[in-house]
Amino acid sequence: MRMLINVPERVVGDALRGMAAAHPELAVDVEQRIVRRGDAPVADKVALVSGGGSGHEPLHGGFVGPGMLDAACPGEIFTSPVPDQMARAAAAVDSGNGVLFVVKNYTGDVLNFEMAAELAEDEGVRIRTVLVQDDVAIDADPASGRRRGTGATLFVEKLAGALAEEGAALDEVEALARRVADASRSFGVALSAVTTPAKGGPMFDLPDGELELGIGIHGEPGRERRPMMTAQEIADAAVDALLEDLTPDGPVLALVNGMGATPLIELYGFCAEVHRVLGERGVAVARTLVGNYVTSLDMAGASVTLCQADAELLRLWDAPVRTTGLRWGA
Amino acid sequence: MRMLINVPERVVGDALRGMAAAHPELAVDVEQRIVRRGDAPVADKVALVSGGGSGHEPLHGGFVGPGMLDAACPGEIFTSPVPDQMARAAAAVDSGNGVLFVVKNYTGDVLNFEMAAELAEDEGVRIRTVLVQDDVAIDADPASGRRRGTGATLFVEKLAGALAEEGAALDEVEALARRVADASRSFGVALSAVTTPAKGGPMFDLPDGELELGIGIHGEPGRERRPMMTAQEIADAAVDALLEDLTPDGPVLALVNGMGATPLIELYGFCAEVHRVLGERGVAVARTLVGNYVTSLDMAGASVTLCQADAELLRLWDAPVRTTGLRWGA
Amino acid sequence: MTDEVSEAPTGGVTEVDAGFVVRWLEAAAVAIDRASGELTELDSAIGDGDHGSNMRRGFAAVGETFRGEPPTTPGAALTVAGRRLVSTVGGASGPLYGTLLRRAGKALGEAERVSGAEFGEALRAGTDAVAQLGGAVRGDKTMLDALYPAVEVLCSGGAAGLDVAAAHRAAAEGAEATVPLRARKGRASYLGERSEGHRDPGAVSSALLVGALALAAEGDDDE
Amino acid sequence: MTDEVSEAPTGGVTEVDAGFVVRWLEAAAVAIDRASGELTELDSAIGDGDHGSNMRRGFAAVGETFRGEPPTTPGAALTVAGRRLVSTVGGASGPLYGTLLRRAGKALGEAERVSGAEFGEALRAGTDAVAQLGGAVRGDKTMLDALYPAVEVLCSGGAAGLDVAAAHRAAAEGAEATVPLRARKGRASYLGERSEGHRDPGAVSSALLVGALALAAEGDDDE
Ligand SMILES: Nc1ncnc2c1ncn2[C@@H]1O[C@H](COP(=O)(O)OP(=O)(O)O)[C@@H](O)[C@H]1O
Ligand SMILES: Nc1ncnc2c1ncn2[C@@H]1O[C@H](COP(=O)(O)OP(=O)(O)O)[C@@H](O)[C@H]1O
Ligand SMILES: [Mg+2]
Ligand SMILES: [Mg+2]
Ligand SMILES: [Mg+2]
Ligand SMILES: [Mg+2]
Repeated sequence: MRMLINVPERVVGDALRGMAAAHPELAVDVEQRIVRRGDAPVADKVALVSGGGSGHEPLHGGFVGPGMLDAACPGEIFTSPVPDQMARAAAAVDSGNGVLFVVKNYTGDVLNFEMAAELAEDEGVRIRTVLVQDDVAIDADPASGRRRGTGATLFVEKLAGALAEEGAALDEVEALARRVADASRSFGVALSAVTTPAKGGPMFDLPDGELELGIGIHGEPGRERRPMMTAQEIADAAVDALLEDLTPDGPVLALVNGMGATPLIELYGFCAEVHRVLGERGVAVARTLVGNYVTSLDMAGASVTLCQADAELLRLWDAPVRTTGLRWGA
Repeated sequence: MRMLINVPERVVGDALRGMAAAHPELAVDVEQRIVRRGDAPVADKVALVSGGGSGHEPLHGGFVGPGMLDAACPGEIFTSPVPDQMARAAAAVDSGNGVLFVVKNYTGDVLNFEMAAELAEDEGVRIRTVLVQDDVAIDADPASGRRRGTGATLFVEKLAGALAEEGAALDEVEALARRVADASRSFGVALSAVTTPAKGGPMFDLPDGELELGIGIHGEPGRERRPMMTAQEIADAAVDALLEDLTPDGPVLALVNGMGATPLIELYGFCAEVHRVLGERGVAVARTLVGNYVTSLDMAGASVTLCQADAELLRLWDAPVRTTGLRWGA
Repeated sequence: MTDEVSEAPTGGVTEVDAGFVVRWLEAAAVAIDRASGELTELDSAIGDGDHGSNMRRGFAAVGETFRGEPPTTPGAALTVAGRRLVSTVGGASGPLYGTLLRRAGKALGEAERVSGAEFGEALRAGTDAVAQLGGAVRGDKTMLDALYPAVEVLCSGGAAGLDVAAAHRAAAEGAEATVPLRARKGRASYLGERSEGHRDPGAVSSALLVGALALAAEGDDDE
Repeated sequence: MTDEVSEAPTGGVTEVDAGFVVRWLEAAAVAIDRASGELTELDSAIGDGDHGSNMRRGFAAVGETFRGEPPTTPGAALTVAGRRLVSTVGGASGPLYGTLLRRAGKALGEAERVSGAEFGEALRAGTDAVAQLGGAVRGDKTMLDALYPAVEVLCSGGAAGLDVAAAHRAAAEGAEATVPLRARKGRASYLGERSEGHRDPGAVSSALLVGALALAAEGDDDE
């Protein structure tokens, strides 16, 4: 097991201690596993809370701060957090203007956040929930409700976070978040399998010279195994899968995302190919983010997320954000 | 070979195309392999130029922008760039106030930058050079001149870059850079070997359950192989190695750096242990940066860099920086 | 092996008290702890490799809760255990197993002792609640494929009491029968046809849970 | 195998013109291209795994330059080749090999033909320049350990001309002799005692370079 850890059971707690040590601007509750803005609750602001299994860092804890999330609840590795934790986080950041839960569409996340919403509402916190379900590898029918939430989570958190920071009301923030989720699609490939601390070895056997197309962010195998492809071929496959059910009639936001172990130099090369094929398909790119943002521990591979943009979304994208994982203008 | 690339020979060029596509604020000369600030030369500003072999991203191209480097010259993977390239970069960003070369101490980098300095000076560009040689794994004697340049490069580029941005003269920027280099020490460990595109397989055989202590950033084996250690033990070993020849009499800047393939959640856990042992040794930490900044392609592992700080260095650290790899306040 | 059916006493369990439920879930905790590597292995093949540690963490917490504050009614024991699962497991299995036990506990009300039949019905209500919460049906390759066969056995004993050994057999067979199925719920469903050929981890842990009833019944005999 | 010594003609090379240098470096390019995997392998063991591609890139560029603008004097051929190596190789080997050739070219001046002895002395001057630039001496486990034995042979032929076969043998033996050494310069020195037991990649490429002299001399016979 090639891991820089103490013991598997303590990985999440140890990481939270590290975040607390490194980032005094955050309020990190190691015991309760809540990362929140040091200045939360922020008066008159709708709060955004997200969370999910750990192992996707910087998502979500790295996206806590002005202009993005008010709090994040990390679960165990690849395991949704528990309702009490999210309800407590919601209560801790609610200024009275309500809380938006940003939930990735997995049975566990959905069920736990639902229970959390009930608990929080029992305590008088107004809760709205937006589901992120952007992974086109799952199901031809986007309305099936079965699609996984992956890279688009970053867009939802950034854009809705920016709107909340401007002082918009809960209805508006919720509607914007839903609009962004609806306008986003992702597709990912894995070049190696994940090793989780609990398992101590690779989750599945992916021989050198093969790759998995249509992977998620939890180390599960993809939809299809293929002989190794070039960056060019992968970009073609990914973008074409995306454009099969997103038909942008204007510029897009693009996230060229690493799954964790793919070097940045490769991501940039891949980014060049993604831009090339988008150009060939007549899609203009308004903003591009390249890096490891929505990861799967030590998986090698990448995903592409596109979000159909408009003037409002571009304004919100460019708005200041100050988190440990994403920062500009502040 | 688990790589998201087209062909090994094109990795660097493809990545530059990707940078050009993703970052319109940069002027990327793909042909000449120069990444520079879009607004360079900046009037009345000393310019900073760095470069080195590729494979350490975001170093150096990701550190180009206001408050840090004016230009970066990427070489082939793990291969120093060539003199013409650096001389051309220097000429392209020189406002007449001179250029500081930030050079990591490797035979190749030193020789090529020396030749570049001659070429640039022939063209009338004033050049100063600062050598970064922070790796305590090499040689007990810091004055040997044999120590490798690793993580401290980030501190030198950020802090000297901030001073240059304030309008300081070449002498001052050079002196500050040297001071930072002198005040910094690094130590790294590898949990897996690097795979380079040229070699197509791991550079050396590191069995599961063993690690290398005292590694550099070019995939070379370390000084010592050991059975796997916990994050706690590694932090103890690393910090003790650093404090053997850095005796801070005040707070330090700390960089807890991933070598490329180590997940952020592990880096934060490691960061917690680094803070713990620094606390035990009576060293206060003024600022901590955690992430993959000075990397070695897909190597798993981490390094720790400490820089003895003072009020001036803290001010320069906190000054705005706007690069794709490091950004705040702008 | 988790699908080995232990030779439980053939006499049915006719009465269930708080002690029985505590013994049951403590036996389950032991069985799950022992099988957690296997559960994780199964979940690695078609899920995300955390089912073993999820279940172990949850049932260890249930045991602690029982030791801290021993429940006095079977309903309370189930409810407390279900709550504890919800608040410690996370993932899909936390809310689902939590709901199974909470709903069963609710069905038993505040009685200090209930009949085997009532207990069986309560577990059926719990299983229905799981189906409703997760939106799954039998054949979707989930824990329901082990739970339903078991509760059918448990509910068919009448006055003869709970035939826990037969219930375990039914659950184990149900878990085994998930092998050829294509998953339609949960993470395994992302694999499409590649989910075929593997046992569902949740069905296997459910079979363990049902198997633990037999151990609790044995303990009953000892008293 | 790069350390196999080819059976070159025994007659010494008594005169060197631009064509000889071009043939030499083109033969070197072929040999290096063929051995580039092995050079990278050697550099992976005690360096950073790029020596093969560095050398291949550089010598391919030299060949291109020659084809674009054939040099007319041996001095110009060496100088142009050295410049090209500097501007295309990078790393330690770029400036070092570049200096070897540039300095040798400078020593030959503008003569259209030089004697074998003059050529040998020029290569010695180039080797000395490498030593000075890199601050290394023989025994530091670098390219110098192959270059110095070779130039000694080349400079000892006098009027009999360059004994290129003997020079190649000396270079190959010198490269082989780096195995037990502990590196004191370049990347391999970072390994300390772990650098022992490996051939130095630069010494091996230097032996290839010297070996190519024999091929150039063969070509000479053909004329
Ligand atoms: N919708 C559902 N209905 C019933 N059971 C489900 C459902 N989704 C998942 N499960 C069960 O949960 C098990 C997985 O649990 P676990 O691995 O702990 O959670 P997660 O899938 O969140 O990682 C599956 O094997 C399956 O039996
Ligand atoms: N200071 C030096 N003097 C002479 N030769 C050197 C020196 N440093 C390195 N070398 C030679 O260069 C070779 C490595 O070249 P190469 O791998 O291309 O460059 P780099 O070490 O920069 O990756 C070594 O094997 C050695 O022979
Ligand atoms: Mg899970
Ligand atoms: Mg190199
Ligand atoms: Mg799971
Ligand atoms: Mg090398």
